[in-house]
Amino acid sequence: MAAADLLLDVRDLRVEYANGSRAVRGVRFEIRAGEVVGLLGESGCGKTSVALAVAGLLPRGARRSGTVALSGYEGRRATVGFLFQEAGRTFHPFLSLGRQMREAARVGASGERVGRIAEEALEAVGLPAGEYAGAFPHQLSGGQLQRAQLAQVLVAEPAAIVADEPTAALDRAAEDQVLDLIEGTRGKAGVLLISHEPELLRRRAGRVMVMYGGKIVERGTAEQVFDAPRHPYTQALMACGKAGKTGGRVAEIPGQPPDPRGEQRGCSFAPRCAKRMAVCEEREPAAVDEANEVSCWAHGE
Amino acid sequence: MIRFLAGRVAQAVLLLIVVSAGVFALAALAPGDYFAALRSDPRVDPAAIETLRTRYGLDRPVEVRYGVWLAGAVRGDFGVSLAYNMPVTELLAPRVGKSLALASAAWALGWVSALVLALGAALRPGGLIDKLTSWLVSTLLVLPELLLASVLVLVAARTGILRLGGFGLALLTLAPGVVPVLLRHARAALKEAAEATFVEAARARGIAGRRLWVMYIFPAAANPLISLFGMSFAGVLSASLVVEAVTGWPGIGPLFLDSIAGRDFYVVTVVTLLMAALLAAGNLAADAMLYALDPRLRTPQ
Amino acid sequence: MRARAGWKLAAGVLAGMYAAVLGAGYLAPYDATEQHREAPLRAPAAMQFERGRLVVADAISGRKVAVHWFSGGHLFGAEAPALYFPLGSDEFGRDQFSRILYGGRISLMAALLGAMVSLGLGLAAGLMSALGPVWLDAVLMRLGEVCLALPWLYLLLGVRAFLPLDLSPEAVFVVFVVLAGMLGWARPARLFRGLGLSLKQAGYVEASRGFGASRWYVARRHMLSELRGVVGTQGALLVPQFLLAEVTLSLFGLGINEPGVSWGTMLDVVRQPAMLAMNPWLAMPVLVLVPVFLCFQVCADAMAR
Amino acid sequence: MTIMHSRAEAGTLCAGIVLFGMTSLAAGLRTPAEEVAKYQDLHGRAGGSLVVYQRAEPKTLNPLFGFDLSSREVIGLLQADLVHINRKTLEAEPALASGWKASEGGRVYTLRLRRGLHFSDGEPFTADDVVFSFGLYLDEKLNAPQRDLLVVGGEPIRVEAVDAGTVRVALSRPYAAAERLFDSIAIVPRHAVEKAYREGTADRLWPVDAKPGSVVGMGPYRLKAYVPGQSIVLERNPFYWKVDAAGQRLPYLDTIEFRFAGTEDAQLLHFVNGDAAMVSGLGARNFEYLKQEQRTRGAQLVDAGPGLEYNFLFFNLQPGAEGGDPAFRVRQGWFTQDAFRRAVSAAIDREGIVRLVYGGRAAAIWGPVSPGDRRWWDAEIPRPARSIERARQLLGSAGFHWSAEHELFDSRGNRVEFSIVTSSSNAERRQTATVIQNDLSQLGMKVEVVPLEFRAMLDRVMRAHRFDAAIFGLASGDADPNAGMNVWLSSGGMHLWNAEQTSPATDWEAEIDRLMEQQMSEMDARRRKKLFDRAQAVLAEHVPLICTVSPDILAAAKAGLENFSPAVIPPYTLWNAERLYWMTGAGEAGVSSAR
Repeated sequence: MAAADLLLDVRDLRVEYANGSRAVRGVRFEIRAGEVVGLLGESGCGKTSVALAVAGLLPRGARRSGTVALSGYEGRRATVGFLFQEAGRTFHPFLSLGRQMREAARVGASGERVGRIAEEALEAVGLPAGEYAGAFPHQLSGGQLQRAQLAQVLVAEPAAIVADEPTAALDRAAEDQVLDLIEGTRGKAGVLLISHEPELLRRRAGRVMVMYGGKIVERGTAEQVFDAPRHPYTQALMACGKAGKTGGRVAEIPGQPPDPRGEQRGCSFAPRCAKRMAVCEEREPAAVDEANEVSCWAHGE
Repeated sequence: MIRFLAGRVAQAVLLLIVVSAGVFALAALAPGDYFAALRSDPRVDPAAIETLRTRYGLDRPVEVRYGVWLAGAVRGDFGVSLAYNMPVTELLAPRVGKSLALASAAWALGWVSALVLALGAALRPGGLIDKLTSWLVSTLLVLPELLLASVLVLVAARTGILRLGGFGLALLTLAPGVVPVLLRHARAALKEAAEATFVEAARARGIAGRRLWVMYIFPAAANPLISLFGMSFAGVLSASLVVEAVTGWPGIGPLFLDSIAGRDFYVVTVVTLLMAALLAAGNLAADAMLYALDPRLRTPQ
Repeated sequence: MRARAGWKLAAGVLAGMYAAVLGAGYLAPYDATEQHREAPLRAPAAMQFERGRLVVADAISGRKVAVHWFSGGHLFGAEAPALYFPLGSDEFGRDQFSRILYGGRISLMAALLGAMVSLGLGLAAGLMSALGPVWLDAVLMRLGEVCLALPWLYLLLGVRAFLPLDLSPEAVFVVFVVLAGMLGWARPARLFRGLGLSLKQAGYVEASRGFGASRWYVARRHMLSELRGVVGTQGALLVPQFLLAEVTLSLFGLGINEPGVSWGTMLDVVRQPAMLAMNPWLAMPVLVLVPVFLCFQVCADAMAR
Repeated sequence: MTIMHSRAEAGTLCAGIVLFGMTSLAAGLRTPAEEVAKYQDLHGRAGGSLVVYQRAEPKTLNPLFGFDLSSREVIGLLQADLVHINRKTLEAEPALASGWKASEGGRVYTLRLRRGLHFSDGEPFTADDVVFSFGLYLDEKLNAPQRDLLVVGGEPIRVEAVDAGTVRVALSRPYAAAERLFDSIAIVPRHAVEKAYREGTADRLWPVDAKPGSVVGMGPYRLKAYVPGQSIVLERNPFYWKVDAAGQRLPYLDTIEFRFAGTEDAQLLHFVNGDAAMVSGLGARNFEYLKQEQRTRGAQLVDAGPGLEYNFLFFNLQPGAEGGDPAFRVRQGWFTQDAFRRAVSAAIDREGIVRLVYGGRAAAIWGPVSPGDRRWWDAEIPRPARSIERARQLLGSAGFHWSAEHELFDSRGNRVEFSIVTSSSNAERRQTATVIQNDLSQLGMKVEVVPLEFRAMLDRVMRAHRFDAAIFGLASGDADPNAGMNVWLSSGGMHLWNAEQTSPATDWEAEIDRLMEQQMSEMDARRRKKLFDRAQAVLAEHVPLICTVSPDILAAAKAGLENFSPAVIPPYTLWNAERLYWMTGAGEAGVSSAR
């Protein structure tokens, strides 16, 4: 791969919260220009912590270690844009949309350009400023809000966009609209698309990473991961998905996800794993990295 | 807006009627009446006391008394103080000003110091001001108000720095009870606002510093504080009634407590109505302010 | 980390306090109502160690007597007819230390009870008001305003008049605390209403309606954690308030009656500056009250976090 | 009878009449002869002011309707009466009437008014004003609380003017010491009051915020200013009708300022602080504190001895009380037994109450007449020391018995338990209850003390009669048996233990009724005393009132305030306000001197 393509290089990322919860336990991945990388996992697996850490938005008291390097992009400002799950909560309830767009545009711009940038951004996501600049957040639908949030992100011309379940609260039509917009407006920015829905990632992501217990357990192209899952967790996930179309809830996998505060010995999925072996409970399998696409003892046999 | 206000004013009038009826009912419940005190004078025959009660209509059923009073109140005649033998309004007028002066001073002092300290604490969480205010709140909340008042009164008497019955002493006794409650809420509101998702989002978009505080955090913190603002004046006033009695400030406080003990119930009724009216006015003002501040209340979905 | 240690310490102190007042029968050298009319208003006994034994001044004669331990069904005490008042005696020659222990039974229970009643009612009313229909909100909030405005002293005086006279002091007091708690719902209700509204706006509740159970679970957890904060804060404000309420109640003859004893009635002395100035040790309950308030506050703060 | 003497105060009101034919005193007046009262040995200094802190704010300046202590204290300085009871000697002495005579066996009193006197607005004072004033007090429609005092033997007294300087008062029956009835009946100016009276607004007359000039009286002071909630300032009445030995017109002090403190403790602090020139009605603890306090060293601290207030415990003997509740009837069964009440009386540690509650500043009593009432106190009444032993014997002989746990039961096996109500606002009475509760528990009785708010208690005890026992204190405004008739007579409304009986419930109550009726008509003072002594003895024998203590009257004033001489009935300290004066160099300005 060409070094110039590399936008975001994340190595040995670890996040520990003030309450002792170790949400991320050593994750490495990279995102290249123009690429959509999916991050799949059930709630509590640490995928949001990865997103926050990458965007530099971890709450006070959280400790991050490892490196997040952003490089090789020649935009106006090299930043990571963040799309929150609940778009409604990212807007100040008392201020009009146009006002908030201008506030965002004011960062890095001044004078007349502020208004223009704000308007263009709104136009770009299909919310004409003439109609929507005066609207208040509560007057917009969920899809419109998410598009408006995208406009807020686009104003800064980010190098990469982290989208944390951006469509979880939307219906299918709005979901497609928003995801199409992200695709259409991002330019060369890389996208880290986080979701708990395998179907969504299959349609939208080029490469996919599967996360469990604070670690990435499998990665590969979307076809690879979804059509021929190698890790037992991914396999179980796919099985549930086919059975009931429940959107990737894994309640059907017997057992409980690991306690993020606990010490971990052996493979974290071992207690729930159908292919569990003696070694699984003794030692951790090799991590997912450049050489290794699956973190499992059973893999490769 | 007009309809909203008109509705609330109607509610307030209804509130006052209910409160006045409540006072009459409670007065009927409390045993003994104004003339009961005469019973401890061996030279006054109980029969004479009964005649006095009849003369002042105390022997009539409470609902009749209430009807008569309400009819008078509509015409601006709020009854006569049994003890002072003069119209209640005339009796209260010179004292109300003094109470309002004391309560307003303590209230203003409370709000200003609460807001300043809370801001200091919120700007630098965990910093010196934060720690100091947290200690101040704890200490003031923990000190029994009565003890504080007694100590202050005793100090005033012994040193002569503060005059008994003077404004300074009354204010110093009242304010310590007012400040910590407001400070606590102001701190909490600012903290909560500073941690809101849209503030986090604004920060993620690169908005920082004074703009973030002025545009995003203050208006958001104002929301809960405005509700408190509306309630707080009536609260301070009712606390000041007791403080006035302890420190000898010649407001309505000593008169009110005297009237309760003396069953001078027209005085009690009018003072109570005054408090209720202030409370309603405060809440109404708060609602109006919220209405102006929060577009969700005034614009359609 | 420091805060957590503080919380444990505070909880420990409170637990110790509750244990001490429950064990008053053993820990206190005298009964709370036992009068020693020959030794009123004695200052705390001077004590010293002599040959490894604790020796104190007899409250009557002033002569030195040895303190006995683990005898006569009490932890310690002086051998009759000598009297040992570790924290002095009141105007009837009753032992302050014993009275503080016995008095805590009522005070500690009443404060918690009162705070719980008004918090519970406030929570119910506040959330109903926030999440229920608009008319209910208006009714509850105006009702709250009525409650805040009415002179409840009248009601309390009235209720006292209707209660039978031969009710035990403790029973009367509990009635009043519960009543005071019931009257105190309006203020917390407003705060809980505000909280309810913000939660509603936050969309948790909305989300929980439209989506799967796990969402509902998340919403509930989120709501509970925010509620816990406000409940904790309110509790920290209300418990001291109710501890002191009995002083105010006793001002109007609604406090706990003789022969009952509570910290509030003991603290009545702060209203008599002359008495306090001449016999400063009578303010001793304050030395107990302040740390109790602090501990309650630390605990509530910890809950709020 | 009109001669009085007291060593405690400088200045004795001169006997008889002093004609004072000078016009020079009150410029502009052309009164030929002003019949002033003269204190032959009073030599004071005019000028200065006095600041007094009252516990509560006066409610009204209307003498007909002001009956709270604060109002009466102020009204007492604004108004004067025909005959005045000297608060120190407790004897009646001439006031606006320079003398009086009883005739027709005590049915008719003729009073001679001082001539040439003027009201505080300069208008002359005549018999017409006297008749008018009594007309007000006796008007059934106005129904002033004091009206009752002027109804003797069921009929109101009749007052008529014989001439401009004489009034005659007729009573429906012989009444001993009827002149005492005129005490505190203010003689108000007809010219200033009549209009309001005719318009039916006499009860609204002279509220506290009345215009200074509109309040007119014959007292030593007149209204100068009123600040709501803060103060009432009185200035000397230039027309006052008393003079000192040098002919100097009284009062001495230019102004008296009343301020309001709210509580006794605040009063005390104001005195310690130097704001207040005097303080009265002190509790024993506060008095002790003043003695210790460095800053009040040199002040005049006076223990005037026991006042007329008597405190007592009594049981509810009213038939049918508590709605005939069977449990109450069982308790009343004990209460009605003489032995039970005597046992309770024997068990009460009166000396303990005096010592613990009143710091020694009270007198133990066994009957309702306090030793402070020197004239009527009966030294012969038995005063047995406290004896739990005797109490047990009394109970034992009445069929009561004790369980193994020393709990008391009656002969039918009912546990003896009852409640005592008392006023919560009176700390001393509450503490007394605590002592009694402990005393009675030593007899095996289970007693709950229930302090009730003052008016609630009065209502419960005196109107509803729903109580077992109560601790009360009564203080008559006058040291005369007639003032307590409502208490003593079985038909009286204040016959606390069993009020308003149609016929006496017991033989001994019948006997008390007879003795009290007799003494009321007895014009011979010695025979009257004997009759009242007998009544006291009967009461002490059957103890319907288990009397405990009479508290001392305690007061203090700054050094340099001359003639400060607290009395045992209210107003304790201002009763001789016209004679108070500051010594040279002492608190001239009254307030600022202390610091």
